[in-house]
Amino acid sequence: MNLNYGPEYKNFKKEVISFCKKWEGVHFVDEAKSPLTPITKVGGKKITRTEWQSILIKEGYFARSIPKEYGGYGGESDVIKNRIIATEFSNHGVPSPMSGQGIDMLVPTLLELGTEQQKKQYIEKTLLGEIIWCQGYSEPNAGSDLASLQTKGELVDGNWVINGQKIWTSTAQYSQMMFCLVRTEPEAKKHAGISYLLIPMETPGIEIRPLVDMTLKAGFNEVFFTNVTIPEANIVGKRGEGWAVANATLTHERGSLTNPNATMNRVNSLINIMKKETINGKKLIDIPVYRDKLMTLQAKVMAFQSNSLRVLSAKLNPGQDVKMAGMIQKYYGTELRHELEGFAVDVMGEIGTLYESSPHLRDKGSWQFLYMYYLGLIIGGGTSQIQKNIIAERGLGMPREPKVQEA
Amino acid sequence: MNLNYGPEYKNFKKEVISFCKKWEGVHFVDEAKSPLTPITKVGGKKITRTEWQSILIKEGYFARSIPKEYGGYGGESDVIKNRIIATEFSNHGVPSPMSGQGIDMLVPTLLELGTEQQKKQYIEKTLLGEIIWCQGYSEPNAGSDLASLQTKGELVDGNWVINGQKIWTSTAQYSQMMFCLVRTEPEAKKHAGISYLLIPMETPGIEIRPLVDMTLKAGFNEVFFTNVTIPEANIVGKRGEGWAVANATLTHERGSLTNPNATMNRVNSLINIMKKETINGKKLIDIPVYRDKLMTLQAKVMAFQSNSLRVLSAKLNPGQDVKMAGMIQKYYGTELRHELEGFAVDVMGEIGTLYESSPHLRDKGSWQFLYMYYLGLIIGGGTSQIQKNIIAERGLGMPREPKVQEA
Amino acid sequence: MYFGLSEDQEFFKDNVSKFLQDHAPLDVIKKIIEDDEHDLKNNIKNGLVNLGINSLLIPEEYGGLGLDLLFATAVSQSLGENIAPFSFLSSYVMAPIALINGGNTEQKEKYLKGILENNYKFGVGFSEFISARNDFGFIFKDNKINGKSIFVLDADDVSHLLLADENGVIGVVDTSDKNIEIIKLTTVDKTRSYSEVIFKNASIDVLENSITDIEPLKKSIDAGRIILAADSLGASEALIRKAVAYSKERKQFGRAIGSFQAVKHMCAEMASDLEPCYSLVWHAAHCFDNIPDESRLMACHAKSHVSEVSKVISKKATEVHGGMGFTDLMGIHYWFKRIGVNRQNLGSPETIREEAAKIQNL
Amino acid sequence: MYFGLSEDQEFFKDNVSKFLQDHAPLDVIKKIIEDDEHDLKNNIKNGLVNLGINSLLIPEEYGGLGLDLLFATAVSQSLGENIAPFSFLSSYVMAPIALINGGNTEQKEKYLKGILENNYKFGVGFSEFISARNDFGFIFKDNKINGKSIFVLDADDVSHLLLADENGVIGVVDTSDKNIEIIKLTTVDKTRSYSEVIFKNASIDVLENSITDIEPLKKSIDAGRIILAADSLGASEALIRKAVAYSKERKQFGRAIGSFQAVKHMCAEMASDLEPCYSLVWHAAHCFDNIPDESRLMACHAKSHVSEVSKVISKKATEVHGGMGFTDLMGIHYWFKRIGVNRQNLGSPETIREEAAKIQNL
Repeated sequence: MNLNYGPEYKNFKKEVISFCKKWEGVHFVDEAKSPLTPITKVGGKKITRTEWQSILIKEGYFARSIPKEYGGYGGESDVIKNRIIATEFSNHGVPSPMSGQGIDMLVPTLLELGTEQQKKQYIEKTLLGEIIWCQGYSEPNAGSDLASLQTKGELVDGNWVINGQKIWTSTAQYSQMMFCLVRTEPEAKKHAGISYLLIPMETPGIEIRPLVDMTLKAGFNEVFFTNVTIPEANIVGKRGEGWAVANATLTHERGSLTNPNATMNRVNSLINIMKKETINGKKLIDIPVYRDKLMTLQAKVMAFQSNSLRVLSAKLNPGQDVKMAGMIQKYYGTELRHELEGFAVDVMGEIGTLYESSPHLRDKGSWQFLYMYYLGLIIGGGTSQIQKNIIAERGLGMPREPKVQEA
Repeated sequence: MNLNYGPEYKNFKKEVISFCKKWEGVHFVDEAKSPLTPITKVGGKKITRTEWQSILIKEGYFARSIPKEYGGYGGESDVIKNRIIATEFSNHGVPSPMSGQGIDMLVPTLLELGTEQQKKQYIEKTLLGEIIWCQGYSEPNAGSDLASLQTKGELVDGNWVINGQKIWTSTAQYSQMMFCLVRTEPEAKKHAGISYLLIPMETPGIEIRPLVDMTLKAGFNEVFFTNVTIPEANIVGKRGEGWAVANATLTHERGSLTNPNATMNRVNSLINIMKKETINGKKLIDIPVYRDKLMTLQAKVMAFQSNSLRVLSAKLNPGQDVKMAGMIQKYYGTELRHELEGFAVDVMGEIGTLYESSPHLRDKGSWQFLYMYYLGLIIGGGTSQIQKNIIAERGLGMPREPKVQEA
Repeated sequence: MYFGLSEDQEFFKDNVSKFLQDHAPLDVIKKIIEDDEHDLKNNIKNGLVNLGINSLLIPEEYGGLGLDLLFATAVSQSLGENIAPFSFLSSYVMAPIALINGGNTEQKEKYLKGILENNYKFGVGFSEFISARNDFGFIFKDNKINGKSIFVLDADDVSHLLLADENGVIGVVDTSDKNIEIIKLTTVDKTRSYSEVIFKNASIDVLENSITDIEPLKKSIDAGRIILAADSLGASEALIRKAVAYSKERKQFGRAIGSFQAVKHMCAEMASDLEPCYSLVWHAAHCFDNIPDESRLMACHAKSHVSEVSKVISKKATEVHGGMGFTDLMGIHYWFKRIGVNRQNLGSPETIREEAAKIQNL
Repeated sequence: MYFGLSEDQEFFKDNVSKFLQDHAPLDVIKKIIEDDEHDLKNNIKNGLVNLGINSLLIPEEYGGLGLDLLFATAVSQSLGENIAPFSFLSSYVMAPIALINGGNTEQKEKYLKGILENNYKFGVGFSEFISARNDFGFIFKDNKINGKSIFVLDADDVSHLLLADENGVIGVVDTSDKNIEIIKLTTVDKTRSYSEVIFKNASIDVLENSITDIEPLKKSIDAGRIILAADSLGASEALIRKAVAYSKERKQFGRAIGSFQAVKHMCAEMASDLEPCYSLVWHAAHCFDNIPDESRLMACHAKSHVSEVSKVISKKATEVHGGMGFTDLMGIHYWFKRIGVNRQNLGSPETIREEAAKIQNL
């Protein structure tokens, strides 16, 4: 066990800190194109988002391991450096590099399976924030069971003609492009017959309808396709192999939904509330039943933090087996966070139920919001039930569900 | 809503009380033949168990609805009278009528499906405690899935010849007879091909081996059959219809495993401990985390008591629909009791882990014992998982598990 | 001996349910909430009042139906089941009970008749008596009230407020008094209204019998808790019904999701947890009506236990609906949120369990 | 940066596991317990001592291996996994740490050497310092001890007892002293021993540095808690492995029960709950060894959290085994019981969480 990062990282950390100090207060001429990019401290230089992305790439603080020819830094991937960057940017209130489904999912996919033409055309612009992507996977009848999707793509005169509907498409309204799973071989069964297509969102025949969720805030959409026509070349991988193309990045998504350090920050915010507020003159923190539950949750979060350090360690030490530790993160993290936010609502009592622009909100109503939002995350991206199947079957090697006789 | 029993029951209650006063302290010459019959206060008359049963039947305090010709009282079943009898006998420490699988399961089965000869031969003796029965259903490979049982019965020269093994046979060592499920049609599938046989335990070829469980106390057995030969007539119902015969009484068994009033008595016993014992000079009852959990459990038990009053009510008011209220009792009651006994162990801390004849036992070590014993009951008689299947499928009308393709 | 709702109670409950299903289906409720449609809301209110819902608990001598709390409990189940955008708790349960037990002859005459004739509506501000948060609180002195109360229930568009000071004395404030300020709060549950009220020397009419006797206040709280428990009970019943129905319809992996054991067991757990709650809530109401000695503890346990059970059900039922459960399309969240706010009203589960222990001298 | 057990630690742990699998399989453990087979028990003890288990934490200057607590934690995982009938906690963890931090030069010389040379074994009685039950307690005065201690750990067949009074002063009692009475207790877990001890003016050797400094005692308790957490961690790991294996083998309704979603999900829940516990326990041990500021809180959370997780796992794993889980045949209950007793030792989860809050000045 060794939790020190080593001397070379000390220097790197110093560099990052001095960069952060230089750029403290930087903010943007243009609005963030995607709501997933949080705006931080204001007061310093005013530049465009794309300029910022470009500076970060030049310094190696973003897109480190992406080849120079595709607009990246062209270095080696380094999880510890990434961690240091994230921590120091956050400490200094300097805006993080953009994230989003284009950067997190589409770029790695193209690097692995895209044509040279696709890499050239999309990667750099995506990194610079000039192309925002949304993901077109789920459909009303294909949620947990993605293989059942029904949106059709027919090849007509050298173009794909797409008809159907997608759902749960976050950021669709801000995006220039969608990477999308479409059934192109209707006679093939299930996983076979699906292709991975790249669709410009300005193509005629696309309609975006916002989908209101229980928080009344977060932005999902339904996207409808009516004879949407795109060039044949807008396919990644071969026709009918879209399932494999998508799966490479699905794995990527599951880990990133929950951050244990952010969860511990919430514990600390809750402690602040509990130290200040009272019931019948008694501080909430001095009410033993609440204190006991708070400690129970703090211990769980600490275990989760340690678990993620172990997952990080395996990235640095190839051969370390942390399969299960990685596999449980989505299930464990979303359930824990939902429980924590819900407990905070309980502790605040009636005040905890206040919402939107009500007077007396605590922390902008984020407790009640996140209590619901994390229920959404428990469901989305592979429900807890699906996660448990995966943990049992792939993690513990338990038998798969036997095949069902066709009715 | 009306929780009064009505005036006729007031008189009945008076009668029962005066009977109890008369017989207070009665005790038995012979040891109870089955450990399921608890011995109570001692000091009054000394009679045999059979004499006591016979007195109770004569008064109508036992076997009320069983016809006189088969040794019963020959009256009408009356759940309220049964309740009054149970309550007053318990209040006065007068020994309850015997119970056990013969009385609770075999007698109703024979009354419904037995031949005249079988009724005459077995019912009265069973009621008088002259025949104790054990149940031969479960087998090592047929637990939740009773239809898979393998013990074989062949008809040879007008006799059933039985070979195989039963497990979880409580009271086998005290029993004169076993009612038993045996596969008599090996070529028939699953439920078909099973017969319900009555086997004298003294028949040569029967071996009983005690089965120690986690409590190291309760008495289960394995019973082995090697060419056990009994007359052809010892069958209830037709050959191959044993499944239906058994199922009539299986339903009967499930309800009776948990008694909410007994559970509330345990809550009260725990409160007594918590009022007396201390940690660092502070009474356990004054430790808010324990008090909160105690109240949580008390509320659950109260809900369970109310639920069982509702089930009782439906017996008196035909047409009242309490299907779900009845169906959940086994699952709800065993889980609740396990939780309660386990909480008591927690409250007592290290003292709660003491066992057997250790010094400093509280309530004879019953908390730790029952904490484990009720885990056994969660598993036995249809595990919680099986109960949930039943509640979902039969209670909520959810689809059955689809048929699996044969491998 | 009969344990359950009577035919009359079932009948009344069914009438309320039928009315709500006809006149207040989900899309109407959404319109009321999203577009602030007062006419639609008033239609519902008037329809329910026409069914006699306002006179349920008012004694016959004042012209009311003189029915008991079990009746009101049955009604509350239906209101929760249908997430009715209607203020039943304060005006038609807690206020009548406080007035019957705490008012003198004139006060009863005046206020009960007002409720009956549909001229008066009440908001209730007992939060500070039950568990005062931070600096909220107020003082009664010389028939004046000063201070502030948070979370006054149903205080939207009412003629009077009922307030309890820390000693359990109940005062009535007329909302036309210029010395009060009502600030609307927004909770996640928009089917009912909650307000903060600031009092600057406003006049109060103190309920005479509540000065020396805390029972009028306590009884009103007991009844309120049972009614809230019934509301969450009804809402949970609806959620289970919806989850089971959806699970039979929705297909994934070539089968109805309700045929998966994981989904079945979630539904079975919900049903098992909820089933004894019916009996507990009815039993509590029956004790309130007939067995006062057991009533307070039963009311506490009914409220806290149903709150815990409903919270779990509101999560599981949403999960069974998958992504659809999270959207506004099926509106599952209305039930989720109603249960969430009921849980905190008139005492959180932890607060109430502590009371339950004290009642038993533990 | 490397988070996990080192190769050396894994190697030592594997050696312990291999030894226990060879020499202390379940049937041997049953014999020791049921028939009180001292020889079999001593074989196990001697074998483990030969592996160096007694000298693990003793500094090199006293001739020990001078290894750190993370090493001992790895060993403890293996002992729990194999429900070893062996007293590791008191003699080889808590006593050395108390002595190293609390003893003066002669005391260290005497007792550490005694442990190393396998002449001394210690029982530990810190229950009264952590949470004194009822009238248990004792007083140190003029190098004499009077009173009684319940739940002295591993006090069977030892040369010395380590006791802490309410001020945190640690005293050593020689068990040959005629003024003490050791009364054996029976818990559900028969793989280790627990005793009540009565002192009537018995002599004590007070650890000199513990008179003015509470750290020696606290460090010993911290270490003990981490080791108990590791023991339950190992026991839980074994239970999950057994449940998964059984579920693949056992058939009901024509399928392996492990193919039923209900069983799969029970196993997945156990695995998900337990997995972060490895990291938490190792992290706690690492902090004990290297980051003292974070150590006490981590030790508390490791002990209480693993206790909670293990309790649930011990129930679910038994359930997955069905009736077989309830019998003595498969012996699942040995793990169930070991976890049950670990939970209460050196502070119940509730007690420890209260301590965790106090450490943070909450």
